[in-house]
Amino acid sequence: MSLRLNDLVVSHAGKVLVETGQLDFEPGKPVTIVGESGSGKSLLAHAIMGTLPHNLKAQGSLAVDDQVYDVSDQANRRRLWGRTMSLLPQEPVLALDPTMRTREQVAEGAPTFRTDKQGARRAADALLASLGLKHASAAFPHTLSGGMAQRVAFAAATIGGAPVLIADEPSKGLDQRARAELAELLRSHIKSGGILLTITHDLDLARELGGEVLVMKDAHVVEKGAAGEVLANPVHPYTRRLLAAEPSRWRHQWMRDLSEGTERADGRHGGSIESSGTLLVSGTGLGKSFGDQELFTDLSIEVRAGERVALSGPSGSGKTTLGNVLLRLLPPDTGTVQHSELLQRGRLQKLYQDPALAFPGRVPLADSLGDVVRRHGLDHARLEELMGSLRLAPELLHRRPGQISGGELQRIAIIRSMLLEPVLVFADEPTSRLDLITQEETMMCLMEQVDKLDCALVLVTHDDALAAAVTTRSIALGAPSAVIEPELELAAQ
Amino acid sequence: MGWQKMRVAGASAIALLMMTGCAAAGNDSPAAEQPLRVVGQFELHSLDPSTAGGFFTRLQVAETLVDADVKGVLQPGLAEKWDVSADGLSWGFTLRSGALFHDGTAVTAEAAAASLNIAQGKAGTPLATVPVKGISAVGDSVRVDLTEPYAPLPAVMAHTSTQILAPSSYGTDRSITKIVGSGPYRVKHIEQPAHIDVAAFEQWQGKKPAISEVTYQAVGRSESRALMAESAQSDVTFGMDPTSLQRIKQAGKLDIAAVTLPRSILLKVNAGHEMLGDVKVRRALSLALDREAMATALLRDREMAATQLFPPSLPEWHQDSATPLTHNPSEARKLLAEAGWAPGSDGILERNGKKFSVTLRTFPDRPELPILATAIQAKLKELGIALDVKVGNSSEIPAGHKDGSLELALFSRNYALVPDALVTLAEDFAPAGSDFGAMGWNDPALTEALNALASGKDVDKSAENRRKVNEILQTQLPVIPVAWYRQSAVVSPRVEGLVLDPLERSWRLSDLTWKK
Amino acid sequence: MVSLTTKPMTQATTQPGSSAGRTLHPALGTTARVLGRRAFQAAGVVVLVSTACFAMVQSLPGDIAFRIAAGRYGYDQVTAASADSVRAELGLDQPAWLQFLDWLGGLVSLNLGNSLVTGASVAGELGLNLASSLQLAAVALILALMVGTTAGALAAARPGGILDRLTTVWVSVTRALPPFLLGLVLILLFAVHLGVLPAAGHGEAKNIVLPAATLAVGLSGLFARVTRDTMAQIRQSDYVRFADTKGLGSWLVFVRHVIRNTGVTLIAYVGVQVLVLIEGVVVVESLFAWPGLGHALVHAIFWRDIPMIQAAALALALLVVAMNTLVDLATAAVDPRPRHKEAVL
Amino acid sequence: MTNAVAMQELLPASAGDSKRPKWLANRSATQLVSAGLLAVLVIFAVAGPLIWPGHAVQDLSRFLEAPGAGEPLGRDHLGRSVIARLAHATQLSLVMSVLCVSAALLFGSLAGIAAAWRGGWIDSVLHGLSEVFIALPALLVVLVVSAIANGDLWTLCLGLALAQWVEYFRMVRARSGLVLAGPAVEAAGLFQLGPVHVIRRHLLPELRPLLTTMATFGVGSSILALSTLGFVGIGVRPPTPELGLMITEAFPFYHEAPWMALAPVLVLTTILIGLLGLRSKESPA
Repeated sequence: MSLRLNDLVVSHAGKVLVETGQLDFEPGKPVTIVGESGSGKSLLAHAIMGTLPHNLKAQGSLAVDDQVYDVSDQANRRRLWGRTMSLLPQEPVLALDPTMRTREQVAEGAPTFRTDKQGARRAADALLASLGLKHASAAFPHTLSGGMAQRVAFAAATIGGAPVLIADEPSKGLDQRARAELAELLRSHIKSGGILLTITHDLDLARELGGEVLVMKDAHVVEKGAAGEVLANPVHPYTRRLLAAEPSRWRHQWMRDLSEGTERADGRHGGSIESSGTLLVSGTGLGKSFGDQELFTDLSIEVRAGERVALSGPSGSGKTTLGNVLLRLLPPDTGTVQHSELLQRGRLQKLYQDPALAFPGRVPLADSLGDVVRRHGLDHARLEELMGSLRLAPELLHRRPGQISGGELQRIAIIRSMLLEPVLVFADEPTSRLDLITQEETMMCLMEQVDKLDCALVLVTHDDALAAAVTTRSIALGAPSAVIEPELELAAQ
Repeated sequence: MGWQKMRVAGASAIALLMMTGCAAAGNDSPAAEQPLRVVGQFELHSLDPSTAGGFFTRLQVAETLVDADVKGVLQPGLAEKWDVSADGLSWGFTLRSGALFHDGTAVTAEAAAASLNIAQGKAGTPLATVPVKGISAVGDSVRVDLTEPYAPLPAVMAHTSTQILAPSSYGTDRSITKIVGSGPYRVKHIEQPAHIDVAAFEQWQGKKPAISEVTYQAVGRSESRALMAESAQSDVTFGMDPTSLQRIKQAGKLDIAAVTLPRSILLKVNAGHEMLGDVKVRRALSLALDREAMATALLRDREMAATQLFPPSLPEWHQDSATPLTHNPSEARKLLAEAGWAPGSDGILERNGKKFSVTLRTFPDRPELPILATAIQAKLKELGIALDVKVGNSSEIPAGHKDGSLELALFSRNYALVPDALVTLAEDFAPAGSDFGAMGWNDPALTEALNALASGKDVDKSAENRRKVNEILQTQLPVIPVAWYRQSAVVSPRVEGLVLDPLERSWRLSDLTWKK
Repeated sequence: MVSLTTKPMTQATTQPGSSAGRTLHPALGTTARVLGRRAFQAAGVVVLVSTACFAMVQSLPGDIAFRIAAGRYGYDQVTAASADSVRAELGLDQPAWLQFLDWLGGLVSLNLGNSLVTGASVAGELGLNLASSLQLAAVALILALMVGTTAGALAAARPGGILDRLTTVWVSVTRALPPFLLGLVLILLFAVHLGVLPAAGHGEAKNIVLPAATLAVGLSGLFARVTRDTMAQIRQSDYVRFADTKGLGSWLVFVRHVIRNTGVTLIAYVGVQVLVLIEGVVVVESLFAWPGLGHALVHAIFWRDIPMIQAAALALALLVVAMNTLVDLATAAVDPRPRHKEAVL
Repeated sequence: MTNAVAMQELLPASAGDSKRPKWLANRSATQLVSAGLLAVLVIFAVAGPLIWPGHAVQDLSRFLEAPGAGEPLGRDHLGRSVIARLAHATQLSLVMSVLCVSAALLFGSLAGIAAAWRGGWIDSVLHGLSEVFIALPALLVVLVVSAIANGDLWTLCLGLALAQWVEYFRMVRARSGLVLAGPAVEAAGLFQLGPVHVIRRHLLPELRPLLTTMATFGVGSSILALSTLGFVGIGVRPPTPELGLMITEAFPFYHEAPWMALAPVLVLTTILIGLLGLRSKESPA
């Protein structure tokens, strides 16, 4: 089984989006393409699969064993779907039909489905059981967690026995535990002699998969080589920049390095375990459950001025809920929360995971920010100054939230929260949807302001490296999310 | 490959749709044994003769003691002959021998008397207004004793509310549960309010009807009835509105039977009203009406323009010599000026500060009434009289008469509910007035003439009394006649021999035959 | 009109603490809850509607006794005498609340009383009206569904194609034509000129074709519109594209995924349209002389036949509750997701 | 893999070309045509009655006269000028439907926002009220009110508004509930921004497109409801002209005087098509 892609060019109205020379894929050797969104890596995968959007023009040819397919005609590879090539979807929870049980959705991918439905269902049950989902085969998608849905999607994509598996951003939105399981699955496909092409912006996943890595930027492959080589000491400057953007490698001025206890320019001694600042928020004996699912009980937390605390834990373990309880936006089932009066008059702020939802959707940003400025009688110059220091063009404010990129909008959210010189900022996974480089830039903007105002920060994240880089104290929440996973350990041996 | 499949599915769905369409068509050719389909506007709301709207006498299911021919002359019905005692206080109606009810039981005097006693107890029927002492059975004849002489009693005995039903028709509490009459047709199936099937009665004494089965279907809108007639879905269609009638006449595919009824469309005036009490004003209102134009444009029948209250179809009462009512707006304005009305700033007549603005009540059940009211409204506006037309329930008119709030009302009045018009006239123009008659007006000479006619004493002076009644009504105008009435029915060419009864008593379906 | 804002629930990646992997079909749990809630609502509706309806009828102008007499004796034979005898017989001069209590008492023993005009039992008369209305609504609905969904599906297959534009034109034309005009045109065409179908009346099977067609034309436009929009949206959804790449072939994908998900949206829509149909067919019923509920209600109000009005209003109200229950159950059966956005009626 | 993601990579948000004024920029051709149609009708409704004032003037001798020099649309069965009646009828129908829709919309939206915002007993009271109106057959409400109105225009208008307010209430309540529970309003709270800001920036911009769509439908269905009342015979009182009544009156003359029936039908259909066309593409059915 061999797969060769030669001279692929994908363009839209004359603008080239993807351009590659010759790419070879052999069984047993995974190929991973990394790069930021907009680099065209996703389009390359779709070009191979034949699922490009209609308004894009593609040239080049794809050789599958001895059969050569012209890439410009999307339909010719329809026959290969499921049998020779299969695509692991990006958002697994969305890619499962909400009204159909998981067993059915996996069984329909089986080659014998059309003729022998019962046989296909038995095969599906067996495959799901082998993935530790035996009890979930009759469940409906809305009851599955992110990780489980990913494994169901993997089962559905691979039951057809297609040797070539293309995974498009499989780890998006998964926490560390689920990502490790995913890497395990993809490696099992390689061990069984299949060809694997993975598209991701997650460098850790690329390292775990090994094999060959291609780095793409602005439609071209800027570097290619063995994973160990490219991801440890890269040659191309862009790759070096990309690696430097990983939180574990951050070296920023505002970082409080616990071990060194370095004197900082402004002379204040940072990093002591028990900061001496005044008590801002104290929660005692907090307990909250969601429906019949208990999130946390008898939890006591204190946040003092100038402190930087991380709330970490797997997805679904109640981090955001705890945050809302601490901000008194959500009443706890048990326990009480005290706020110091320093937090009055808007000096307690919150940053959201999806900034687009934090702004009124149909109103230009200038109006939203203007209202805050007018309400608190601030000096308009402060807004311009913040826009400058966060390197944002002023006319961005004339657009609506939906019309600017996620990274830029999050920075405007940061500006808005800094207008009132807050004493405590609660950031709920502010950068989990961003690419590495954009994440770094956004966190820099946030932390520079936090550092300047010496304001307290509570950061919710499931990325331990980010937590370690930014915060001094971390509170891990909840056992592994609910009861779903235990069987997995058994199956994995 | 999927796309073709979808097109196949779409095509099959549409084909299925077409099939249901034509399968429903089937063949529609009328086999000889098809029932005669009659369509009318009246709905059957109760089986009780007093409120059944004459359905069962029109369908010749039930008979009355006395019958009447198309000219209104009384004929023997269930009673062969009838006679009155010298003092006019007791009448005897001898029954036809051998008459049978549809349940096979014989028609006896006791059964007839029982039916009449029940009918006499019901309010709102002509029999209730007759001064009756008692009704009893004597041998094979029915005896009716009166408290005072009442000449038109036989005519009252021809009214549909006095139909004779078999004892088995009555339930325990004397209410009617089913209709068992003695006529040529018997009831096969009733589905209230809109569907009745009747079939020929096997043991009927007289000539067996040529058409053995009849179905009656009530259809509310006149346009729908017209369309049913045109699409040969009904053989005899009653209650045709003027315009559809004209369309069918021009098309020429269907026959039309018509007869002028003893019914007039009139304007009831509250003579006790401060503005309308003055006879000059009433004459002015009458002069303002352009009856020829209204009859031609709205009723599509020039001769229906009323010159007096009684139409030609009431020959005894209609006076050719009476001075006809004319259309003369200038004369009307002069009369109004004489009555003290002068046009105000907005063109509406005023008299010592009060504007001449009155309300006219009418109802939509007869489609031509609201249109005539709108025409009258425009004509009165030309004189400066502001007329507010209220189209509501017909009961607003008697309710307005009772509480005195009525000013003007437009409706049509049938003077031959009972074959002798005197009965209705005596009631309508009684001194105290009546719901559909005079209001706040009476004339001693008129009352005296009516009583003379009712007593039936000096028969030779009755023609003179009738002329006097007509002349008083024509000059005093307690009610202002607007138009007369011509009933029409559309008949399919498959049927022959339909003669319309001016008294609307019977549709005489037993005389009809299929065209050979 | 109806604006449907139900969108298939998009899942946030981190589903907060849902109890995963319940094997029991969720609909069984919801059925009991839905029935319970609806039964309670039905009881509430019975009381509320009858009180509101009685209050409204009492505030109608005109003397009730006279109106009923007009209904009984015929519109030009009604007299003050007959009105007084009716008032005495029916006890209409009792205070309103006493009459209402009598009616409620009767309702408890499931006796809807007799019609003041015809004297016949209201339940019997209403039964016929309700049956024929439901019959007409059902046939119209099936016709509209067949035509509407097929046209919608074909249009959605090629968004922007000729069929799609044709459907849009068909939708706006059918929505703009007043029903009584459409009815007249159909009668002229099929009954008068072609003589294929009866113009009006009730009784044989042929009579239902034209009135049902009149209703179905307007309705098919609506269904075509909804089907086209929903299907076009679903075709773009992730699970349909994933099903494609599993190698299912477009027909299997269409049958197994597209139709089922479109059904979820359509069911709620059909439920609403049935109600609009039953209430809105007054015009078609009067044009085709169809003894439906709307027609009966118009007469009942015209004659102030109180028990009939109360019973008809009650029947319609309970129909609303029944229809909502049916929609809830059907949606729960097809779509297992626990909390569905409230379909805005 | 999703199309949306792929597309997003390609086209960074464009600010819309600046050539055409903003409100014209994103209006499709059908919307412009419909707006044109409606404008013509509104002009006809305003100017018509002034040009042909005498809608009630009758000339029975010229009944059902064909369209000619003097009378562009001929005369009806009572010899009245059809064009005059049509102008007055269009004016009446438009004014009445717009009035009753705005009444329904105003009351429904205010109740909806109050219910969503205050919650608690206000919400349950208003919700209960809407349940009653949903349960009460709209047909009964309209029939009873028009029986009370006995042809009086304002009460008829009230009746139609009563039958329609529930739709607006339920939509506004549901949609404002979602917005008020959303993070944007939560953030505004943290900035101590008061209710005025929330309504002006969060609620109104979100509700406006939906309300306009429902309103255009509302006007269309009110005109149809009014004409249905006319057809069943309990509509406006003579001689007031109304589209539904004119169609009902012209009904029997469709053979003899087709123009008399065609004119009101054409106007009614144009209004409805115009209103339907105004609806922007992506809003609900």
